[in-house]
Amino acid sequence: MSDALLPLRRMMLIRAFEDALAARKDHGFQLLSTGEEAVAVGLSLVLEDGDQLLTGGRSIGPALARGVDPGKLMAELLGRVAGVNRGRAGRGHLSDQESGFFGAHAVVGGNISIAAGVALERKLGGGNGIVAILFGDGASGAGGLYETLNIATLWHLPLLFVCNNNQLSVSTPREASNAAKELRDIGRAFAIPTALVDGLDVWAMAKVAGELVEHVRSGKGPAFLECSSLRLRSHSTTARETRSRDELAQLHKLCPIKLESARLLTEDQITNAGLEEMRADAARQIEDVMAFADASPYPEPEEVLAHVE
Amino acid sequence: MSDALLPLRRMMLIRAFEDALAARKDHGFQLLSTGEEAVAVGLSLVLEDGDQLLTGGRSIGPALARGVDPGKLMAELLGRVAGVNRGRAGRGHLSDQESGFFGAHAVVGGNISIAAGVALERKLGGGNGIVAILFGDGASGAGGLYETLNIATLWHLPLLFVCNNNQLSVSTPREASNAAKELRDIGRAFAIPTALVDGLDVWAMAKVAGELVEHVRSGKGPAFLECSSLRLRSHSTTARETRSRDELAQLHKLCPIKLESARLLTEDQITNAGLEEMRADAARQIEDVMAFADASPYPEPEEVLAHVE
Amino acid sequence: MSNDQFLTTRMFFREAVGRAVREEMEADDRVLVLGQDVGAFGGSYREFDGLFKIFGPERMRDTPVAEAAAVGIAAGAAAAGLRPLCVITYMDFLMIGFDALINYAAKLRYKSGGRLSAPLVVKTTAGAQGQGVAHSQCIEAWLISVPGLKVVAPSTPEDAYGLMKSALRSDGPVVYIDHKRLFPAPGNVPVAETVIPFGKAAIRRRGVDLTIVAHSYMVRVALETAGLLEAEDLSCEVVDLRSLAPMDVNTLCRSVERTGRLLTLEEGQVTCGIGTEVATRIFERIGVRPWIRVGALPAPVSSNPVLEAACVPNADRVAQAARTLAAR
Amino acid sequence: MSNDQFLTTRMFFREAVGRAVREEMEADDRVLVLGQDVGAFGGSYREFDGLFKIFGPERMRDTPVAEAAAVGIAAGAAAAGLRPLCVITYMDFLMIGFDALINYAAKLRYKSGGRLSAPLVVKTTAGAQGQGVAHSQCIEAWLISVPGLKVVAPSTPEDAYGLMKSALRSDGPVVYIDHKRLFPAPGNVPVAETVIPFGKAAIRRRGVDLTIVAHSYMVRVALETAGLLEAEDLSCEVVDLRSLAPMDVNTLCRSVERTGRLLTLEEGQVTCGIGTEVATRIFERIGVRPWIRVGALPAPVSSNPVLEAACVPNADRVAQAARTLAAR
Ligand SMILES: Cc1ncc(C[n+]2csc(CCOP(=O)(O)OP(=O)(O)O)c2C)c(N)n1
Ligand SMILES: Cc1ncc(C[n+]2csc(CCOP(=O)(O)OP(=O)(O)O)c2C)c(N)n1
Ligand SMILES: [Mg+2]
Ligand SMILES: [Mg+2]
Repeated sequence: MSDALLPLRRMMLIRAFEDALAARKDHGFQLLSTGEEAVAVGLSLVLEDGDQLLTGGRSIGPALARGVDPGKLMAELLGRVAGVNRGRAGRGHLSDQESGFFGAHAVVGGNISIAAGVALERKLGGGNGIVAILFGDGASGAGGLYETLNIATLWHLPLLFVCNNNQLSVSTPREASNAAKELRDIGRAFAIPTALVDGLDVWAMAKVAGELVEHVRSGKGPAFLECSSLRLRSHSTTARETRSRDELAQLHKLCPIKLESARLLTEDQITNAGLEEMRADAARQIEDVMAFADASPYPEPEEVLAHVE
Repeated sequence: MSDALLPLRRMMLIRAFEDALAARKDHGFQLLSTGEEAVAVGLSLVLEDGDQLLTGGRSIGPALARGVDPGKLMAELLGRVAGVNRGRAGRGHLSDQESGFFGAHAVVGGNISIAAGVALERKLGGGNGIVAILFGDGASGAGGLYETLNIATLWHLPLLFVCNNNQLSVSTPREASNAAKELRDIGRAFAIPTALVDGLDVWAMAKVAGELVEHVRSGKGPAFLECSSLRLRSHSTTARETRSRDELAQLHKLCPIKLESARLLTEDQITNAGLEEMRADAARQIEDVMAFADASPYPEPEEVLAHVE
Repeated sequence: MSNDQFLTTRMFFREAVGRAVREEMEADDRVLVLGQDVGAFGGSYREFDGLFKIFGPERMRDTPVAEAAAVGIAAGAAAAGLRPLCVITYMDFLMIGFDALINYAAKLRYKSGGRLSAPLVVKTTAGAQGQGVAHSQCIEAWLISVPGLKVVAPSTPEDAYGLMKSALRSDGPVVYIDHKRLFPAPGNVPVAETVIPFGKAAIRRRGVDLTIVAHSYMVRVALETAGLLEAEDLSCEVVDLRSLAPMDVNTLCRSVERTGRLLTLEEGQVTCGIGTEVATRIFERIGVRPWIRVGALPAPVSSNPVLEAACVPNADRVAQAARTLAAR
Repeated sequence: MSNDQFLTTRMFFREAVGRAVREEMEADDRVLVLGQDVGAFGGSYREFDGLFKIFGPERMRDTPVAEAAAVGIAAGAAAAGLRPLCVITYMDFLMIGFDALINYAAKLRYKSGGRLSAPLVVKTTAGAQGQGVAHSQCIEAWLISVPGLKVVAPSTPEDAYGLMKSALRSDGPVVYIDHKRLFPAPGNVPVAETVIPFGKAAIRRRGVDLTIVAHSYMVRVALETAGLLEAEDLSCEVVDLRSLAPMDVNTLCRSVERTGRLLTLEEGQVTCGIGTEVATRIFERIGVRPWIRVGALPAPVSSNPVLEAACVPNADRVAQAARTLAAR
């Protein structure tokens, strides 16, 4: 597979994975990342094996982008014992540190200080691994972000703050979540490098994230990346949509997968048939994923007391 | 009394009050504001009757500056029933809303959101009263400051954030408390007016605070004032001093009362005798204050269950 | 007086909450609501549907995700004279607002010597419904140990309505607790305006062999259990606490005196739990009776459907405990 | 083995804490301390005196005033492989760090299916010593109800030493609770390195008429009470819980079986308190015995010397309760 097609392929896998999951009746409810695939994939392109990514509850795309096994991830989300956490974490809390995905934590803002702790271990351990923490525009209201930014800066922690500004926190638009003109102004207050990037453009994401990753990896302390993206579905699979059909239709035109497909077509890097084949590949892969997950049972009720202490 | 002497007189009263309190064996322990009198007095010069001031635990100077009755304040600090809160609040929690001192709250950062709530009431009530919240450089590490700044800005609350940067949080120097170059950069992140003022100069304090107060009072939302001051005593009357005698001696030269006295002398607004008389006045007043407080008894143990619900 | 006072109307639990808030907002313009998604969205559980249209964004205030500041602002506004209803979507996140609620609001009247108080209501939801380890907890037992704090937890639309109204009139602070599973429950609510005073338990079912004391969603589990056991000729009385602090020890004592046995049931942990306190207060008054406590198993509540169901009490587990108790 | 194992040396409580931390830091370079004023200042109670010189600012890390982030960073560092000791000066402010401690750290092993854990120790201080409503609380009862969390509270220098060492070796999370009044207390501590395992209570005084169960500073009040009552020919056994979670129910049961009466004593609220849980666990095992619970009065703890003294238990109040209990 050519490098030029890799990001699109990864984004398509996330989309197919989440669509298949959403179609299941037995998924409980899920927080999907449709419209935000370029953020997860672009960022992951510049993270390395020894790095760790942490996220809020919207974790599926980022986990896949980091390389968590899709079958084990699906099993996790469907509550099966073959899941990365034996089906007990679910979307809000899954982790697979061996894949460089240290974990989701569904408390908005709550994972940011945790990520700084992981970064502290990286720093004291002496390797050159770094940590990235992905949080939303909504999380920019939470005090934990600021406390952690401050400490991470004072301590020169190898931590990249990545704000996935998908313009919404449940029903609350970005403007009502935070008074800062740009969310990266939060980083500016602590005098660290910041950038604002088009989070719908997977290559721009990789480029700008790469620059900040380099800063962080060089030991100069944290940096703050604001990614402007879109949430193209409702907050969760059971939440009410707050935007009109028309508005959503307009927004869908900016889908990062569409944009990247169009770019590749225009630049003659792929044909329509090639795109179709890629989509079919992803669909086939997800069929296997589903088969794997479905082959795995739910845990026994007796497991309820396992791993408490 | 001439207006020109008023600030000095008020600062001297605070100093005399706190010195007398510190000399008592039965005061438990206290957080004194020696070196920070100009912040409290300068700010209070530009607050009005319908305004409210809230503070952290270092509350005595600010309460006096706002006009809380010194006798009732001393009684409070010595645990007597004639205290503004029947002697049960103490330095960390005293309040006297009728004097425009809505209260101290000894949880660092904890009073900031409370102040925003008071400001919300002011705003919805429709008057033109405003609220000022005084907090330390140490409190700039606390998430509650940022959460509140953000909401206060979004909601255009009539709230003045006053950071009394006395350079220390217990043993932690300003530089280790916050990574921001200037603490007012925190306000800048939310795109509100900010200022940095020499908090050892009572007239500068009044002037710059006055400008921001005007902004806030005009309904345009919050503003952020950083005051550079000095803590000339140890953190509390029972805490270890972390600076050397020499260093402290140097710092004492910057005492705001000394500076203001020198200025008035230089400008021939007062004589040495006049200064002496002012000091004697303050001392006499504090004698009365002590007599008042001492005449009041401790509460009866039975009061322990009063005012719980 | 008209017959209206005996008329009832059918509504969902979430509607009963909304009605109470609407009426109190109409009657007292110091009442306002603040929290995440309480405005145009109508509340996470649609419990405020329609209120934004009536009261607008000044009184139905969306907040950013900032629980600590939200509770603090509500507490400060209450101290200054408003009567805010602060909505914390999940009780797990009330912890984030504990400083303002517990260290400030609950102690304000005390520390000010009665000169200030914080008539603030925090409305939150407890309990498990597939949302996992950080969205399922029941920590009301912690709250009832805080002097100065009142705590209520309705199990029916009628009580949701009446207790919310009392809460908004109380000189608080009050924590009012919904349960996620109750919002869609229908029930009869009086047509006439009524309030339900704090400190009054309700006997939901009469029985003679043992008393089950529960609150919130677990009252339904208790009633289901009582239904099951009827077939076995075991007659359970079911008492709904409704108000946890203050607690109606009188009603509890009378019931246990009649039945002679106590089963306490809660969805939270039994360790230092509500049930243990209920039993202690009853036995302090009337002497000891056979007692079993039932609650969640000592584990976090997973979003996994099997593990969640295994963790929190259900009618089968309660029935099992009741049979053991009856045999004593 | 040498005789060293029986030798003891006299030191203050605060020194015993510091010694434990020093030894564990020397033995395991994953151990580090973070919190306010733990560095050059040596800790708010001088409990870390000298450690900064030895270990420097990387391992004795001063944090800004940011309890939420401090606990979160410690939890994350623990999950990633370090063994942080996070210092929260007052237990009241531990609430601010509850989200990281309770919603993340305590549930991490569970939610990750055993793949991650957070061997984190939070060290904090509880209790009243003139610091008022927001610096005096004892909320350990809340903590012992959290599955996955261990809680210990020493009353002697020896236990402070041994329990802190166990805490730092535990796969936690652990909350280790000091009491402000204990730091200056002297006591004998073994010269040889020793640990005190969790889950073991200690009988501090033998008695035959009733058992007083207490922890932390209240053990001293219990001993004082026992001294007072000796003159009245009332013989009290005093059991020091030391470890609240896990709890040594065996030792408790044996003591109460011997004496036949139980007085539980704590400085916090009795409602949903430690004492109530102690009694419940004992009586579940050995059947009911006469029991009285003593704790703070249901009010905030003021910094006012008269009101503070009136609120928290003292030997007179405990003795009064013991006499009532003995008469049953
Ligand atoms: C502390 C906390 N408060 C509230 C919630 C409920 N909640 C879950 S997701 C969410 C929206 C967060 O918005 P954002 O950070 O922008 O992330 P996004 O959902 O857009 O990915 C909210 C409010 C929560 N999980 N945690
Ligand atoms: C949440 C919280 N953490 C810790 C403390 C202990 N403490 C009391 S005062 C203080 C220093 C605060 O520094 P700063 O905000 O600069 O105020 P200053 O003492 O200089 O007036 C600290 C850490 C507290 N009261 N509250
Ligand atoms: Mg968002
Ligand atoms: Mg300071």
